[in-house]
Amino acid sequence: MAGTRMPIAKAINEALRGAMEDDAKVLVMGEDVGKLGGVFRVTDGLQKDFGEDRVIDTPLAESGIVGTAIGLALSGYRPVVEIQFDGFVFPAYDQIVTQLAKMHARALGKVRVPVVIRIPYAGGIGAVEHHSESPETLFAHVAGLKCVSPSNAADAYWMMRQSIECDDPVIFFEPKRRYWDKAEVDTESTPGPLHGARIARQGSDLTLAAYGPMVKTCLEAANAAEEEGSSVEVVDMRSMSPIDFDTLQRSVERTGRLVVVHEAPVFLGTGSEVAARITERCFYHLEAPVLRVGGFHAPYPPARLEDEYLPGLDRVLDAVDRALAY
Amino acid sequence: MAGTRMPIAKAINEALRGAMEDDAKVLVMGEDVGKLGGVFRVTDGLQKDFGEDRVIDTPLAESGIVGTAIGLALSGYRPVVEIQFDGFVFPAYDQIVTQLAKMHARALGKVRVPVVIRIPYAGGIGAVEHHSESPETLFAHVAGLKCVSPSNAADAYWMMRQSIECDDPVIFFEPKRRYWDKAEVDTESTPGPLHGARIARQGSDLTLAAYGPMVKTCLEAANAAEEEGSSVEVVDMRSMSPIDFDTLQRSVERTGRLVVVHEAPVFLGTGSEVAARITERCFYHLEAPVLRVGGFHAPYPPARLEDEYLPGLDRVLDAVDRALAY
Amino acid sequence: MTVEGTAARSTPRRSSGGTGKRASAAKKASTTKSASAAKKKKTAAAPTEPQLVQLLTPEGERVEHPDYAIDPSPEELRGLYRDMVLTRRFDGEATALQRQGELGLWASLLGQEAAQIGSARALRDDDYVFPTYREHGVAWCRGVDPTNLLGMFRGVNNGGWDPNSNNFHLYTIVIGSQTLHATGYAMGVAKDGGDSAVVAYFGDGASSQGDVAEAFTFSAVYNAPVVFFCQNNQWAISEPAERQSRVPLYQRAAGYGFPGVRVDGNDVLACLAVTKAAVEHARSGQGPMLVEAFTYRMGAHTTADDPTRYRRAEERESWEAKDPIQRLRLLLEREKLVDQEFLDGVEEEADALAKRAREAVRAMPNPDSMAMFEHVYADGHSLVDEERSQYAEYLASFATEPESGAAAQGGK
Amino acid sequence: MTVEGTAARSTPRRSSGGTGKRASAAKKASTTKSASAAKKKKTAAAPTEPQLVQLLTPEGERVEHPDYAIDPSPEELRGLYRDMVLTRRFDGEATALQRQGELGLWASLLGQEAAQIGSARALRDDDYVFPTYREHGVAWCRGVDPTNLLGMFRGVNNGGWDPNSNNFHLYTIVIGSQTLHATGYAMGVAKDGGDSAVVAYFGDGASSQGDVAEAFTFSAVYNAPVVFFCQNNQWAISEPAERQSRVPLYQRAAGYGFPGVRVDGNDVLACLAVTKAAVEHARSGQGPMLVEAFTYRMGAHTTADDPTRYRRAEERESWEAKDPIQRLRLLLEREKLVDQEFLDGVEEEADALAKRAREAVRAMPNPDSMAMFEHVYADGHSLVDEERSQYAEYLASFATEPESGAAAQGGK
Ligand SMILES: Cc1ncc(C[n+]2csc(CCOP(=O)(O)OP(=O)(O)O)c2C)c(N)n1
Ligand SMILES: Cc1ncc(C[n+]2csc(CCOP(=O)(O)OP(=O)(O)O)c2C)c(N)n1
Ligand SMILES: [Mg+2]
Ligand SMILES: [Mg+2]
Repeated sequence: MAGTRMPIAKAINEALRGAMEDDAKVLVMGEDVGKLGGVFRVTDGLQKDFGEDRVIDTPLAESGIVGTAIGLALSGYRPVVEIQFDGFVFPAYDQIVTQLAKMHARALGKVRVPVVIRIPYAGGIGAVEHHSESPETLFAHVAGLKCVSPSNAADAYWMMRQSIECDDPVIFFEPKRRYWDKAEVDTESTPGPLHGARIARQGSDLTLAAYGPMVKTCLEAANAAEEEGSSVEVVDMRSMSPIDFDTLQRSVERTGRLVVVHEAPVFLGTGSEVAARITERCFYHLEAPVLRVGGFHAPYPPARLEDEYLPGLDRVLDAVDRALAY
Repeated sequence: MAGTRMPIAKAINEALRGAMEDDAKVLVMGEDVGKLGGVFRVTDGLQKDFGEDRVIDTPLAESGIVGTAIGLALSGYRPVVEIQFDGFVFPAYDQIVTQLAKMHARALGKVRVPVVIRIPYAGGIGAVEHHSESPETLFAHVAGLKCVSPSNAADAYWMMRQSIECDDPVIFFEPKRRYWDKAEVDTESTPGPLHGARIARQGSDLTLAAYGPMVKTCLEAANAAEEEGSSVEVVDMRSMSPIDFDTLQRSVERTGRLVVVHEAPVFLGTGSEVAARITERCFYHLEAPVLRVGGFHAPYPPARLEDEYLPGLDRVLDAVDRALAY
Repeated sequence: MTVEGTAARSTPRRSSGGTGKRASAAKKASTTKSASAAKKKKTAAAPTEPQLVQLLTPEGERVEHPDYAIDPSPEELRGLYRDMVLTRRFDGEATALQRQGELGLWASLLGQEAAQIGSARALRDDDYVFPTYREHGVAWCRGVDPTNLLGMFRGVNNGGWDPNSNNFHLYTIVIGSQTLHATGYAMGVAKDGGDSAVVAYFGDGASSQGDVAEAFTFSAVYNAPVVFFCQNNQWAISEPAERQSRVPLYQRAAGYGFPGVRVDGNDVLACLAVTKAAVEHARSGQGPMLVEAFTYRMGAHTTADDPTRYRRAEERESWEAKDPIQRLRLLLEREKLVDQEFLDGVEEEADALAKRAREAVRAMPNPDSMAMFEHVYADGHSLVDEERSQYAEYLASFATEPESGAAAQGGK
Repeated sequence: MTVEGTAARSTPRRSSGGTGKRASAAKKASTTKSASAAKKKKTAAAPTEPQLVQLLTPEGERVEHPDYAIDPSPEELRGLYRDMVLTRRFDGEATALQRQGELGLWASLLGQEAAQIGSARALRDDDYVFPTYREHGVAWCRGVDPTNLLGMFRGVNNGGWDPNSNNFHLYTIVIGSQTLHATGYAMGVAKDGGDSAVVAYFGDGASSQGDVAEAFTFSAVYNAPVVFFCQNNQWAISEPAERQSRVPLYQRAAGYGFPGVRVDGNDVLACLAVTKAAVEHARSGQGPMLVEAFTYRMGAHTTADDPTRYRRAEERESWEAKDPIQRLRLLLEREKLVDQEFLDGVEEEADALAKRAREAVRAMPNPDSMAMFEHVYADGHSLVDEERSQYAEYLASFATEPESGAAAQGGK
């Protein structure tokens, strides 16, 4: 398997398969994850190979899915739960926030609830309402949860393996519009830490920070900026809780400028926390305020408007220009 | 009624009563709001005076409460919903986020859903788990909702009246530990705008920004600082969505320093957005990074630890000192 | 009854209050159905289901049911036929439009025409309907311009009609949510003293959502005039109805204290009769009722779905013999209630409707960029104002900037 | 059976797999209860409720029930008596401790001793219990040190015991949530091939929560070995059970495809017998079952509540005649199964337990400041680490700073 080129969706599929092979306690559950293999086919073939007892089609009830996953975790299992689309996680929100996130602390460490919640998230696929949202703030703000999002197939594979191995609940945000982006995945290599950021591209004039689907956009923006003579560093944050502020700080100490990009609304988005904390850490290094590019304070718009709503190359470059102009 | 001294709980009660008298479409609903008058007695006497048809004890199901309130609003009513405690709003979160917040936009403005959701929130009353939380980020991040929190009885009265009159859904955060704090309430006066911040105390060296229960703490801190020779301005933000950044900006342009205080966890708390935006707006005015004082990234602790967890005078002053030391 | 749904409405849609018909106290609700019925078999033919109310057999023969008598006029029967044919044609055209790239997605109602037309034709104008996302036939009966349904599937809006013009709420995608809205709306109707009813549509899959259970609880406790109309089309995307319940769904009502009944969902007359009874139940102050229309999703879940991955072709084929349109046509022909002219007329109307849908879709403009900032709030919000003007400025910068700088080389 | 709950346990608590007893397919579940039962009257005396299983009358007389035979030994009967008396005494002491300011709050089980002791004594050690926040009697039977229950009410922790030591999960405050955890746990037990059962406790108010309905759905669909034990104590804080349902709650089960039964919740023998049957039902692969224990909350909702605002004193008084302890004592005395020495011994034990509780509470230390950063994550989290060390530094600054500066004049 080492060094195979595959898309993100397949990498996650391989990670699930590998985890299920290595540990009989790993379960996959959700709506349509069985015969159908999930609406994005991320769980394709797993039920065939591991049976209905380990790849479980559930009733159509997200609170029930997460609530029973918690019970399964308490009984020794490691459920990996699929929420079909970002906008459908909210019926499960109570179970996630009041139970899953707190149970380990409530029990003073006596129980563990290693549940992974997979959420295909964010936009760009021209879908109807509720199918394109980026709700990561609503989970990252909650203590007890960990939130990650891979930007490429190799990370998708390893971060899923690590999330399943993690004894804490992990909300695993899958950048659905990048599901088919391919990259080399080496399943024998030794991965970096799950919550460490990665310098995706080096640069000296400004740092672009992003995660999940926006990493690609930022890399493209960095290339475009280069043609104009600006050297832009791109940090793939990979984790929204915890955030690897050390890597961001080191980068900003070198570049002096930071723009954070995500699809989620700017107001109280991940970028607000990055801006606040990096400004505190790098007050004397920053030559411009930390700028943010993201969604607007409006419901995700109908598909024909999503290109306007989503941060694209132009909007990222506009912010880069503004930051460089300080 | 003009110019009566009353506690916050009573002021809200009076506001509900006044709104129900003025508009037969205003309803009060929730768990135990009827005969009992709510666990904090905020709805005391309303059922007796307005009947069971307008002050409605509901089944114990928060999603049902908010979901039916939406239906009632669609049929022309203006329901004011009580969530018994902050930690119990999450079963209703799906209805709030996917339906209540978006319905007006979804219908291109053709319907309105004027629902007020009252949430007694935040800590300081020595309660058991789930009874002391500050989840405002989880609502303020969501477009379509408005979020406010009064710090005193006069605001409590008027902000409730204005929230009920507002055609948008309003999440009304009531600072439960201040329920018994008294102030003059003039029910004949003309209130300022619902979402405008208020300079609660003038000062020139540093701005403290807070809302709800922390305003009092900040005023005390400002007094303490004065004794040490620092002139601290206190801004009562009053609204967390939208935030009155103009008032904050003007204050910071004068003082050059800002500390934001709230009970909610700092990470992605309201302070992160204030820090990010004010830094952007006042980049050349700030003599120190915007500092934040708030809850930790941990579940709200058991009651015997809440004084450690909550921002108190000492922690606020510590941040003031640190900001002044820049 | 069969006037094309696009006809303008001039009368107010809310029933007037004070009819006194609605008893204030809940009458004792009961169901005669035993909870110990045999476990439902997915592919069981409708006639072998003992509790299934049927008035028209797949062979087009009228049968009687003691509780649900109905005697539709020839005019009404022809109207039902026309409704179903036009709805099916419109639906087929929408599927085609999706294939041609004019729509991003389409959720077909193929096979569920009888359930939708039968139930919707049982309603008065002042009743109110809360649909899911597949109720194109109901929308038709409510008088919603069918082309308006296409907007959200094309991606130009999230619901393109005024819910109050036809007492037909917007499509709701989050499964089950609308059952609570319907219950609340019905509570409002009751408070107003009106005697109109509210109908909440939902699916077999939706029956598992906590919201639906809470809607049952609230409606029973408040005795709200709401009819829960469940189209059990046997599938929730790839999951058969057995994944949601091990007993027939209509039985759930009894445990909440109101009647539930299962009707042949491919029998338009039975759906009409049973829904009429349920709506009457609601109007007369007896509170909620659950109708389970036992039907079948003949097509894919949506155009994005591939049912060959999870169900056998034979299953679908077996349901073709129970086609809702075919059986009504057999009746009409046997009883000589239609002639070729009528049938041709309906076909022509269907062609015209399809053409109109096609043209309307192609003419649908993309919304203006700035539209995304509209209607976020009814009373305004300073952050939206700020972002709107910043974005307008940003857009304007492209217009004024010459062919240089970052903007020029961008392009999403 | 009546060994004080604090006895150490040495055996593993999970049943071993592979007993083969659990059938893999769901057996057809059924209930013989008609869903058309008359609307429940809140104050109806237990004996007039037709479906109520009763084995011991309020007068202390044994009665037979065809489906729920039980023949407890004198030893067992004495044990049940002792359990109830000790539980009530402990509960009363906790209420007193709250009044004295030692606890912040207490949720009394007064009146519900039979429901809790009867049901809990039907369980094996390897069964697993998911309680609400009022199951002090169940905790007692599971062997949880009663003083451990006091921690969360004193505010020193959110649950002071190891759930896996006694197969008794932490108290759950968010109403209804635990029913899904129980269902999931039971799914796990079934997957392991074990034959232990899981019991989810919840209240009449909780029955309205969507989570409970979803637990019914999941447990039925997966045929999970879980018993839903609803203590219908007639009140959810100030709301009578009619605000939650217009028909008896046990009837809800049938609509989800499993049996429901109502038992006299003040009759410890009936609760024991019915729960035994329900647990056996689960063990033998027949899936979930709902038991509604019809009982009464004799006290306030919690010490923070004032029931005089919403219910008449007579209601409570009428229930005093049905006291669960009294009726068992009448039986024991009539049948001469106890002598004064035994009764005195139990009283002495009760005194000792109360004393121990009092002393334990007073000795409970406040947690260390830094404890709030512990156990947020099992595998660590850099933000928690950062905040922990910043806070430690902040605290240290008080120690090193002399009597000057901001810190000195503070004081929360
Ligand atoms: C809360 C929620 N979860 C998941 C989905 C994704 N989803 C859309 S339709 C569907 C199946 C619905 O089945 P059913 O209720 O039977 O209605 P049908 O599509 O058969 O008409 C699912 C799972 C959703 N829309 N909402
Ligand atoms: C989700 C949620 N909503 C509200 C509450 C507040 N609350 C605590 S107990 C209670 C009533 C519970 O009634 P019931 O289920 O009958 O249990 P009982 O207290 O009678 O044992 C309420 C409303 C809560 N704990 N959780
Ligand atoms: Mg279906
Ligand atoms: Mg109760």
